[in-house]
Amino acid sequence: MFKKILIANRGEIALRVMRTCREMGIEVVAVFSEADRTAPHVLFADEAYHIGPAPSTESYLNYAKILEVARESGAEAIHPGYGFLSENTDFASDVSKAGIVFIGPPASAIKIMGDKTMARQTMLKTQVPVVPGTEEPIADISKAQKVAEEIGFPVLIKAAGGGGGKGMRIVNSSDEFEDAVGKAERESQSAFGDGRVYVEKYLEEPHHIEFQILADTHGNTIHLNERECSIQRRYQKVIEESPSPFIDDSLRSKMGQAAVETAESCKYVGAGTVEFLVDKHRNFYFLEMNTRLQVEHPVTEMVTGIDLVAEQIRIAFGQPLSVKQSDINTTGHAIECRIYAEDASNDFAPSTGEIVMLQIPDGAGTRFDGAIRQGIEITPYYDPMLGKLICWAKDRDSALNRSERALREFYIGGIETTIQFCRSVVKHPIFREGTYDTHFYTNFRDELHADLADSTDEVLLVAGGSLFHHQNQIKHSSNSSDSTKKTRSNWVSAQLGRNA
Amino acid sequence: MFKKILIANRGEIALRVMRTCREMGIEVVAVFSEADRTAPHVLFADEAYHIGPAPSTESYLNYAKILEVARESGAEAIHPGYGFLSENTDFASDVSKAGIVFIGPPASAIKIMGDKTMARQTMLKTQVPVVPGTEEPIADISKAQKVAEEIGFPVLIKAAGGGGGKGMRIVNSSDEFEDAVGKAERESQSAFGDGRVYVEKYLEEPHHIEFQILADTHGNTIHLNERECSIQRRYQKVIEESPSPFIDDSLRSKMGQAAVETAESCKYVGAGTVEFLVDKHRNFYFLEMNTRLQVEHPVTEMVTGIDLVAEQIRIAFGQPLSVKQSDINTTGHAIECRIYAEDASNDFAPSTGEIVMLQIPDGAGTRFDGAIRQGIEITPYYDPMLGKLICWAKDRDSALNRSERALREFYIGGIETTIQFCRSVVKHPIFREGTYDTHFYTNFRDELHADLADSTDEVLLVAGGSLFHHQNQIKHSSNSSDSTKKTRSNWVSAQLGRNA
Amino acid sequence: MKFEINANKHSIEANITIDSNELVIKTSENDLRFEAIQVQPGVYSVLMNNRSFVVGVCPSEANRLNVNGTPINLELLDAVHLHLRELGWDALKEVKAGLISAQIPGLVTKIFHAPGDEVKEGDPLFLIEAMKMENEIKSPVAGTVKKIGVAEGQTVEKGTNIIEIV
Amino acid sequence: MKFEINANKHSIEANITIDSNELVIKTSENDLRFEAIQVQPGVYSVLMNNRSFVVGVCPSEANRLNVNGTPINLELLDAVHLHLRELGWDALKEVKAGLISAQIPGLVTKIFHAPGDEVKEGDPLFLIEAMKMENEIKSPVAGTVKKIGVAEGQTVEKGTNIIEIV
Repeated sequence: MFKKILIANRGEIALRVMRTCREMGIEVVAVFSEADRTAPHVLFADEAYHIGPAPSTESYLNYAKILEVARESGAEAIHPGYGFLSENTDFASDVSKAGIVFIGPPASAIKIMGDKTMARQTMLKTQVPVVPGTEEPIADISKAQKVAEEIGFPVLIKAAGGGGGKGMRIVNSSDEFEDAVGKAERESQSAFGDGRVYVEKYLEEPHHIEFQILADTHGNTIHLNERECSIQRRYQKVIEESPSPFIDDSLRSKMGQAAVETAESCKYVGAGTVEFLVDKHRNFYFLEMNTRLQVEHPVTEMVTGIDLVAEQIRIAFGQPLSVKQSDINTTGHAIECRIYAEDASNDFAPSTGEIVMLQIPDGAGTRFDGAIRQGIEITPYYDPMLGKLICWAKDRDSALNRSERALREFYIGGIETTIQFCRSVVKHPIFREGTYDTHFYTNFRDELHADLADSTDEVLLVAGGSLFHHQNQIKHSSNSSDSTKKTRSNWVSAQLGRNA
Repeated sequence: MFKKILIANRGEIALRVMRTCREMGIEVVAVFSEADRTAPHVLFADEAYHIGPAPSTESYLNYAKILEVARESGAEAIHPGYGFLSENTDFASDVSKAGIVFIGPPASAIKIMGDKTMARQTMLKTQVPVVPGTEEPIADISKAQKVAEEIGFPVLIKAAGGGGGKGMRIVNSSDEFEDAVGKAERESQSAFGDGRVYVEKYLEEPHHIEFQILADTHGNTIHLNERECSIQRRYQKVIEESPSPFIDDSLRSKMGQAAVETAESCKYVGAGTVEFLVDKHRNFYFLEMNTRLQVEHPVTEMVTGIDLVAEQIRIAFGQPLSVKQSDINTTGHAIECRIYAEDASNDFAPSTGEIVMLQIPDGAGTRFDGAIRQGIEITPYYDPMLGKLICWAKDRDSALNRSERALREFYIGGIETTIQFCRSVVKHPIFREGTYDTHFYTNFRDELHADLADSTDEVLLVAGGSLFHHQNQIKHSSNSSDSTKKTRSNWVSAQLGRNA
Repeated sequence: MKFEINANKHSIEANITIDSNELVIKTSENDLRFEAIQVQPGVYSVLMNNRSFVVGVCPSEANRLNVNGTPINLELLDAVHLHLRELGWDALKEVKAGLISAQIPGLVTKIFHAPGDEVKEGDPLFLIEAMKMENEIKSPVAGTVKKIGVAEGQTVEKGTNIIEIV
Repeated sequence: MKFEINANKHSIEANITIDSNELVIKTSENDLRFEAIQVQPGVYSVLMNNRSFVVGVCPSEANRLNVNGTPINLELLDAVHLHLRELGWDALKEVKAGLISAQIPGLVTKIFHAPGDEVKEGDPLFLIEAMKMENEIKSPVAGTVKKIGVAEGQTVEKGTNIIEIV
């Protein structure tokens, strides 16, 4: 087995990968930007290398520097996590050329599937159905607009070079089209260094359902069932679960087969995810294949008992899969809530600052994959995801109850987070029923955000708390009259912030 | 189902019970002493009542006050956790008399099994073998000494009124006997309000193995297999695991049967634990029955998937068990490490102070049942256990690797803890082999404590760190010369503390 | 001390007194008494009739609070504010029309207007990129752009004034 | 600055210099260079040749440290200490023979001696109860009890002097 692996990432996924490495007896090498000198992944690692300033283009995306660190540290393999360099073909092939193992698929598979246009063209040659749309990135805006009009609005504009909702825009009418393309292109450029976008048909009451696959270098490809990812906002997943309450065994088996066929079509090796859209008539369409570990992979781990990172590492080392398709069976139900440093009540605006108090939920069936600590500063430089709360229990109802309990127990003081928003979703009758689709957030947006402290008692309590805090600050201030003024004027400007 | 339950406890077990209550939709009422005003169980609860000053005799053991709170809050049931009032016959019957449900066995069963002498007498009427010893608490010291001499030294002196290693002493020779009885009596009095102790034969290379049982009010009694609890120090469990690497299926089945017979002999209802000593020839002896939830119950939960607190509550409400004996099967392997606020290198002396930094391990198969938070003060008033780290994996080797990883990742700054000691145990070849018995700690004591930072590099690193800290403090001090003096003199007195 | 408390749909007049850790809140309908203690800076454990709450104050916005993790926007107006309002001067409205500040820290990637431009309520004012997302800030008022505080490409802290509209 | 570093089996002479966050330690065999930064008061992240360590200092005992959670007892003697020792005065030994203090906070339940008693090394001196356990403190030296600092039944802080033996 490898003796040392470099993890070319930060945050929760760096820590997640390091945990499995250490359990396998493999030493871990961290890389960090100036903003991350005391980040949890640096403290966790056996070795840590400074690779540049805070902006990711100069650090976590600086792959020449990362390769240099791999050589210097003697790492035999690089795990890219998700995001950053995980789907960068050049990086994958340069790593291999340097005689270091890239823990991920071959560059050729990343190339095909990482570029959604090439992926579509490949899939059109298989039996797997695909969503109608442009087959090339948009070059000529008026031509693209014509295609969009043929497909019929609404259409989706999506990044050709990356996923995760970045560089994605929904367009409801022809006159919004050009503006939306511009925004999507700018966001894509910033997130992936690739500004190309394309157009796709928007389906009726669709479900976003994805299948986890594993393929080794010995010709074995299996799937590990589905994850239901229809709870999204800003085209980004918020809550995922497995199994999906929407699909049955027969559909599961058909889609699993299609996922395996997809992976085989590009000679895939490693862990990957085949995403499908399923409409209300249970027709499914290939959407894209993510050629990396997904954020939401833990829900699959919780119901199958398989460590996906350990499988990735074994595959990369040349070992065969530790399980066959017939070994895969799922136990119980798992739900993941993504916890972002965002103010849900203010259109999910990013929130930065110090975590002044932290109480992470724990107990039976409660897993938090995060990379935070009380006293740590959340900076504006990176993805706002603080971590993921995954709750497992013997059935869906128990998993929902456990998620509610854990979210209620979760306390992050000092910054705004999506904890409360996730609670609103988990408690929502339609979510509890399991009859939601990807329009859930749009349909119930107002209800979900209305879930605020609302009784007279609570309002009076909070008013008292506010005044107590105010006096507390005066007490602890050397100049009490100044502090009074400062707080009062804060109230006013804060009010502006809210209403603006 | 109950609508509201009072938890008559503090620390990790209060939180543990509250988590299940909340998942069952039951409101939770906390009680707290002056020292615990901002303790995690108070912040977690729906309601919280102050019940007295810090010493537990005036708060957590003040059962008149707790009953009053139960009435005032409208709690329909009381969960006592472990320790404190959990095995107090008077409390159990007073609760019932007040029309409140005691979540635990009937007072009659506590009386029989809680008093180890009565328990022995009861067990002597069954087919379950018992350990040779006195059958009555020690009244006449010279008579007791004679019995001890007949049994043959070493003998054990144990509290009649409680468990958990408190009030327990091992006596190697006749001339230590009287002194040891005195100490055991004083400790028992302080811990359980009952100073009675008795004498028992000490077995050869014994294993401490216990069986979890569940019994409902409908006449069903089942066992949930064993926990191996042979890793002890100061007669107190440190690490427990399930399954036991020592026993096989045939012995498991015989002992399980004996555990069920034990429970039935005292008409047991609820969750309980039957403890056995198993000698090197695989003879097993009934040791005692704990008529409450055990500290180490999570290892059973992790391998069986059954929530023992939920079962306790359902049984107390009058519902039948949710599982039959034939439903019980175990998956994988679980190991629990108890994390105490103790300085292992200084004979496990209690350590108090503020937790200045806290990083709790997490990730797949990693559960921490605790009640700590960064910034919290560990006081000298209560049991020094901070929490329990429970690691589950598909087999024993993987569970060991996971435990090692999690312990390495666990950081509690500001106080001394047993984290490092647990790491030494988990890494020890005899523990990894699974060939240990209850003498493990005594046999390998020196090796276990020798596991210190030891390379020249590490020593220089720490020396540099120490000096850096020193300068850092000077920098942050308003009077730098004073601060220098203070730190230097600290070094000297601290050195004394270490060597004394 | 007398206060007007505005939160969500509520507007309540109350008299609040604090004596050490004890708070008493009197309204026309209620007479609440509770005890508060700081857990961490800006985080308080509050017991109200033995009900346990955790109240958090946002460090950068004193009127953004949360109770047991549930957020609440609170306006607490004391006698001075109330008196000013009686005199016809609404401090909040006054300020509201003025400065548009960055609600999040980040990189200002685009400013859509120059001084002298007329804007309508809802018009996009500028784009700010933070945590890899582009956020469009719309005008809360109609008016004329008086001043632009920053240049495109500049990184700003939360609260930095970006545009003044009169 | 020159130091003698004593830890476990090691006794090393080293020259340590600190420049901002950079530390340089020179010994006869080594020339180490590393970078330290405070994570929380008393907790430092240290990178030594890119190896990552967390070094913690015990708040109450500055020579009790831990590295990645592994404890280490360290004696760091500077020029002043070294010079005193050369003159024949060993500060540590001097103090060691003197005061026996409470190593843990708790309740002193029993004191076995009165002033004037002779004690042998290893004789029990007193019992202290903390966290529900009774701890017996034995004498580290032989000598005569000079003074008893507390009474039975008294609660003491860590570090309180209990018995002086001469």
